[in-house]
Amino acid sequence: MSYMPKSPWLVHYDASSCNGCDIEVLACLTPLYDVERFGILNIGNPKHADIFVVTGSVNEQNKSVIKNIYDQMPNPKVVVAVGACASSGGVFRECYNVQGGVDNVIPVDVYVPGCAARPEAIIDGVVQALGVLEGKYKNMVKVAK
Amino acid sequence: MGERTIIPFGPQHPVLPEPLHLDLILEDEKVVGAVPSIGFVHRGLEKLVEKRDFNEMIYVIERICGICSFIHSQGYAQTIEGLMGVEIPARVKYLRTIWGELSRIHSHLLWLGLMADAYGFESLFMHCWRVREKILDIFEETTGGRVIFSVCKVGGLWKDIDNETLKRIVTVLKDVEKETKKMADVFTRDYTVQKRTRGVGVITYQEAIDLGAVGPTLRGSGVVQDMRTLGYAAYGDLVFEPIVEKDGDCYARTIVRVREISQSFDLIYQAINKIPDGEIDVKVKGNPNGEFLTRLEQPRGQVVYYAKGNGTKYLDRFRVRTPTFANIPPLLKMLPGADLADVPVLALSIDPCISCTER
Amino acid sequence: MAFNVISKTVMKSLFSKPATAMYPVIKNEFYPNTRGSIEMAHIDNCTFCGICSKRCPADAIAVDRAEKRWEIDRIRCIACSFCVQLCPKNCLSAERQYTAPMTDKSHKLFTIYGQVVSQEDASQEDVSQEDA
Amino acid sequence: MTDQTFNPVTVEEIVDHSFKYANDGYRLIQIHCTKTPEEMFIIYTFEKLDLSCESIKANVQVGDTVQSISKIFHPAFLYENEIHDLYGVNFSGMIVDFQGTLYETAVKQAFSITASDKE
Amino acid sequence: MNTVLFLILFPVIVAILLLVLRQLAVRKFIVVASTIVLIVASIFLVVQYFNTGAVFFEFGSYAINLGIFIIEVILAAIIIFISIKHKQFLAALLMLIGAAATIWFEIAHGEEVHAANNLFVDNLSLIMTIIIGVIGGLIALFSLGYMEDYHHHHPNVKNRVPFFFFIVYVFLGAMFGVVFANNLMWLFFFWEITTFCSFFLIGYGRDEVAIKNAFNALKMNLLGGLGFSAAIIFLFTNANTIELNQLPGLASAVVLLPVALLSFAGMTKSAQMPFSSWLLGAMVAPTPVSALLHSSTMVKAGVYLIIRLSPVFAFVDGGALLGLFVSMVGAVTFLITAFMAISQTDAKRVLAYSTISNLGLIIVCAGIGSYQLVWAAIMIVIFHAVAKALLFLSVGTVEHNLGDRVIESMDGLITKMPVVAVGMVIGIAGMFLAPFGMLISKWAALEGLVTANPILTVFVAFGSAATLFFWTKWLGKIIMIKEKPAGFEAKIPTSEKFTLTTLAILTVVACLGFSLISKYSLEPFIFANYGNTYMLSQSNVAILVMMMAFVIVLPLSLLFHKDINYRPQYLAGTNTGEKEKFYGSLGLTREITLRSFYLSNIFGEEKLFKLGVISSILLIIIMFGVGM
Amino acid sequence: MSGINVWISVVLYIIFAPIAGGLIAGIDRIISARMQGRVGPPLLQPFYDVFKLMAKESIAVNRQQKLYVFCFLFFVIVTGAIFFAGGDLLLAIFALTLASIFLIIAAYSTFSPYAYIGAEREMLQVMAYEPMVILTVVGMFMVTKSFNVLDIASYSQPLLYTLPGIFLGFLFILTIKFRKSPFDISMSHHAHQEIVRGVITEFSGPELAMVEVAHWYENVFLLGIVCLFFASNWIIAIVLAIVVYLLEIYIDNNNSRLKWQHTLGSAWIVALILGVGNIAFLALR
Repeated sequence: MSYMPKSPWLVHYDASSCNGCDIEVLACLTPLYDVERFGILNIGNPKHADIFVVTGSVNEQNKSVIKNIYDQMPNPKVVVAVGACASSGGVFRECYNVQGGVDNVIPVDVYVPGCAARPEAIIDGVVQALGVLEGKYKNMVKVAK
Repeated sequence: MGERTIIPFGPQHPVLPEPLHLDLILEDEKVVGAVPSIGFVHRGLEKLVEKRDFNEMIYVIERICGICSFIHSQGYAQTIEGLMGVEIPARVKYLRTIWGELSRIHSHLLWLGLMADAYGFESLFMHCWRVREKILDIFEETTGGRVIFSVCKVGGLWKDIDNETLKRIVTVLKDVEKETKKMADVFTRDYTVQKRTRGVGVITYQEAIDLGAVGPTLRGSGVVQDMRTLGYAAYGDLVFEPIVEKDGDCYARTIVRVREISQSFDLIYQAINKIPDGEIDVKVKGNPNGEFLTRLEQPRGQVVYYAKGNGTKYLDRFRVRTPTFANIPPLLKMLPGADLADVPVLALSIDPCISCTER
Repeated sequence: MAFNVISKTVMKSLFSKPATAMYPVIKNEFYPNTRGSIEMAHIDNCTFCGICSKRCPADAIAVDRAEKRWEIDRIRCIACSFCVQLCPKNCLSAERQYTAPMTDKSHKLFTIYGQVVSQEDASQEDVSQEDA
Repeated sequence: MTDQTFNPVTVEEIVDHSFKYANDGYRLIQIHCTKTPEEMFIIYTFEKLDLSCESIKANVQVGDTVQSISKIFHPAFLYENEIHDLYGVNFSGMIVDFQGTLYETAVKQAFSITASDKE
Repeated sequence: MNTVLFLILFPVIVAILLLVLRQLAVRKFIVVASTIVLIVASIFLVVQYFNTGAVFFEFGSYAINLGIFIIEVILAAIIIFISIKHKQFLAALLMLIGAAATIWFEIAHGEEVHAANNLFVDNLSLIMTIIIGVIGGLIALFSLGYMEDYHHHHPNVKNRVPFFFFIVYVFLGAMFGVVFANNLMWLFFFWEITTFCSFFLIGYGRDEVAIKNAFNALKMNLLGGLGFSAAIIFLFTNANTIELNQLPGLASAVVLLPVALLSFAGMTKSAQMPFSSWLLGAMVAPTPVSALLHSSTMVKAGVYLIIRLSPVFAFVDGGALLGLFVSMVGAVTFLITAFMAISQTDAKRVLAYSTISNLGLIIVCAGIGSYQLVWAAIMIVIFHAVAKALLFLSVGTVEHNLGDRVIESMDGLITKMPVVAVGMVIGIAGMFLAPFGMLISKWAALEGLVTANPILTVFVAFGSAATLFFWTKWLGKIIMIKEKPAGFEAKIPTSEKFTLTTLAILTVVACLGFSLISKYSLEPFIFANYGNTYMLSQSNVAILVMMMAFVIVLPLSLLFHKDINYRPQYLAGTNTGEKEKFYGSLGLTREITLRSFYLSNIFGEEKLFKLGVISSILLIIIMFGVGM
Repeated sequence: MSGINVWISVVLYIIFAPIAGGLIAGIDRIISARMQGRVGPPLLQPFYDVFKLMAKESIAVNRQQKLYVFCFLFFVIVTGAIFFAGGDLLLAIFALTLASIFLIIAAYSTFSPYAYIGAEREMLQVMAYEPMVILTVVGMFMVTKSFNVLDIASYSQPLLYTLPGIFLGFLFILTIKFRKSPFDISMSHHAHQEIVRGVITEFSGPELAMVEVAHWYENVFLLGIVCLFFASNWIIAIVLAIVVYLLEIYIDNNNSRLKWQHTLGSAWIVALILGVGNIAFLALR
């Protein structure tokens, strides 16, 4: 077993979210949910992060930002789309400036539904992402060999 | 070359949970210029009124912002009710007030936490958010959602809070109030906190008015203005005074919010004492027609709603002028001359809600 | 002006039990009001009138009258409970449990013949969770 | 309440009215546009510190140039830039001109009267 | 003895040749040849005398003294004439007083004055010889290419290159004279010549600023010169000696005042605090001048003199107190100029301030005069000379390629001009980093100061912190990896390239070989003069050399380990995809630009300068008080 | 100490310092979490982090930065090795300065705005604590008449009695060195900072692991200096180090982050009053 799933560091980006999911992501860090129990840190810098947590849907202006952040993360990396907006565009899907879920720009590994997604759901989602991360790591090692 | 440092501050930045971008032009660590750019959250949801009828629209409107979600739905409902001339039951008004004030407490506590985080006070941040969770519990118990309530509708409410629960809420709140006092103490008295907030980002009385500041940003500069004094919802029946601080710096704005939290507790107690029994909704007939403007007080300040109906179930136009939008000019005024380390503190001192601003 | 004002709170926290809810070791109790995933509780009552589908703010529900099919896009659903409140037959319900995260975008399908998971590649976990 | 009065004015008069409001101790609380399928209006709302509030309303067309009031009311520049980006109404003499980059949208001037509206 | 004479006279002959033969090719040949000759002669001298201890030469006659006197009077007349022409009456007055004193002394006592030994050589002289010969020679070589470029870049400055070289070589001769003279009259003569040389060189550009600064330098140095001649007159009238080596043996009543006066002269020459402005002003001169006069050699004359006086501070009754105040002036200068260097953007001003600062530290050490501190002082002289010359010359080269010498423009120098940049990195590292030379000296200085006077360590502690700040800041600018602008091609003349490389190698060699320098040259000298010597602990030397080796070897690893995935800088997600660019507000695409911290509201010149001037003037007054 | 013993202690240091440093970091994180009302990570979390970072892809802005980061780690180890081998304390301090310079240069070389500001701030920090560090060594020398760690450690009387001012001053700058609030201006262990991650913004994967490990070494070295103040009884010395570290955690959780002006100003004032005061007292005694 690798240490990948034991120390997942997050980078969170708010892509046109309504703040509902954002504050729930932040709430995960705070005493009641305290994800640091699993070694999860909100590291804030893509270059240090393993898991990219996106809330909110993609629009014209933040498309390139999401792409940049994703590109700057070192492999192996996993994307978790938190909330209905990030997963599919949610209630704003039909707004003229919304281009749907994050999967239009970068590959998404785990979708966390809900509006706003509950902290429990986010924790579940990240835990699921850890499995994906481990898989990707094994793959990376295999390719390297 | 290299005459000045130019830093892209945001949109992805750990200290700003929201995507606000500033081109900061620095000399040493002094900000000599700040050029903002927004639009990272612009969804164009006001345009959705053409696709969603006025009843469904409330679910979109309350997702303008996840922090003051309830007040947005309240404002929307109030605007449409005003447009259609619907008189809502008294109990609805009181319940909206209670939820509104709870939202304010939740929002201010959240803000206090973020503010503490902005100047690197990790433990204060954690404790503020720990206290806040209890308010969220009340929300979940009464509305079913932690941050987005989906409880308001045009013409009333979906859910009632029975009087038993209301009493229980009071006891919980008394507890929260005590905890909040401890936090408030840190914000008002702690040396390092004061070092970071006192004299930072001063907006004078006149500047606050001229730059169009609203809410705690305005009241922190000594201007008495609180939309709740208009007496919408149940505020006409409740006793309160707008909270004003004179200094106009980040400290004053913090104190305004700290004191508003205790004011909100008081308002909730008053409302729970006075709440009448009765229906929680009225039947809404017909379709909106004409135009209507509503002003409300959000945790962040004055919010202006405007609706224009055309006699169909689809509105012509719904428009929200959110408090952060009005507070951006004061923010731009504060930034030059501050230190880079002050930038997040200043940005937070107006309690920015970018998703409100850009809709 | 004072130093270490928060000291008391901090020291108290240090020596008392943390506020953490220990999720997922201890599952949370949700309130009766909690709006979780929208489920078709009584498919037998459903007349497939389509009100829920038409009024859904997020367009998450699809109803097929002919095939007697009620389908919800979990990922789009904003759990506002508007459909639950509108349903003339009261056959929809908001569960107290939120929808579980997923690695693909699986719909959930209900037909008069019982509930089925629609998409071919729906993960095994989802099925097992539904069973449980 | 005076909240709901929307005094009709012409585009040219906007600046004069703004001056008047400024001298009467009003401050600007919002500018926005609204439209019906045929017409567009620009609405300015002013408010006093005693919370009394008045609005003026002028008829505009896409591509019209309106004189900016940002020199009278500083915060007006944000609203004006917003309207420029979303409605395609031009403003002259804004103190800060974002040149149409305040919102970078997929559809330009999405709120203005479009071809489909006219049909 | 012949070598000594040769070293003094040869440059003068070359100087005259260069003035007469004005063809470029001839000049090139003469300069190259004379550099080689100088270096060889210096080394030869070292080989000749490094094991002999101090050797004194009687050499001299009344005719020579008279000759010196006549030259002095002529020079004084020229200076007075120029001063009056430029309406600089204060300078003229100072010169007049100085000349009058000299003439009076010559007439009144001229025949009685007799020095047993006019010249001498010891290990300190040898070290100075090497510095002057090798570094001075290299700087002359550097000037060949540089001065051509200089006139290319400054078309409105009249081309007076032959005159420039004339002065440079006269100056070298005078410097040799300073370090070999035992007769204070002779020393004073050479001393004054260096003053005049610097005056002419600073004024080389002949524009308003240059002339003003030249006169500023002249005035301050003449003031110091007055102190010098007063010291000579006092010494002769009271103790009947004018020999440097006899000073420590004199009674405290007669020696303290002249020593205070001589220290004062040394301070003006070394641009210590109240006089620091002349060195800053001197930065208008062409870069080799800055390097030669104002960092490596001439200003060293001042500290050289004070080091020579240090036995007086150490052994004469009451000398310790006098020395303490001399040290205090140095300490204040060290601290305040190090602070002021933080707020400077101009590379040469930073170098100038750092020079003054280091000289201050030398004076701190020399003023206390314990064997350990003198060891440290001389070590600083050595390392400082090499590294600073390297830095000054590099800045000159960079200036010609980038168009200015502002530190901010040196962003990514390592990608633009790798060779020069590496040289500068070595120079900067040499100035303050751990395994390099300066730090060893600072270490010894600290150790010595703790035992001598712990309060002075406070100055060193704070001053070093400031030093660290401004050097690292600059180092960072040079070392950052930035895209090379399209079409940028560095042009470095061969003579410059050669000089820079040699100096860089010298710096490294000096750092690697510091224990050898200490063992074979310094320790005998210190032992001879102080009866005790400072030795580095062998294990520490081993560790230092090891660290040094790693610092040199580790960068070689860059040649390996090539499989790296490059990602652009973190720019909060606004990267455009192009390198070093991001989407800014208002729809603009911006480039990353970075500016260092200068903290001018804390360390600004205007704030600190006054403080420094006032405190140092007070200290100097007290110093004279102690001397009397 | 004979030659072989020196080498043994160096090897022991190189092996056990990171283990101790990692454990200290783990305990730090747990206690901090508890102070914030949270449960906090497992004790071994810092090790998990480092092992994970080692396994990550190695990305960089340029090649040189890796070299500088390695030099940082290397010279931090050298610092500790000199110290625990009983070598010259002043030399150790200079080696540590060299190491910090390498970290700063690494940040500079990336040409990234955030790392750059971080580097400048780190330099300000170095400038802030350097005088006090030197004064600490000077004070130790004044009492024990030696710069040698071994001699200082074997001094008969605890240094704390004669150097109380220096000790307090050193505690003060330890807050800067441990990167704790209120002085974590250049790089905070907490993620939310206006300059993102400051100096280490551009390092990732194995490089970041190196920085992390270097910090462990550094912390052990610094605590080693704390121990020197009570070296005559090593049990008390270790207890002292633990108390000092707990105190730093406590301070970290009780203060907000101050600005560089305050950092520089307060550190220098402390050095001037406590450090210089103590030295002056010793000198006059």
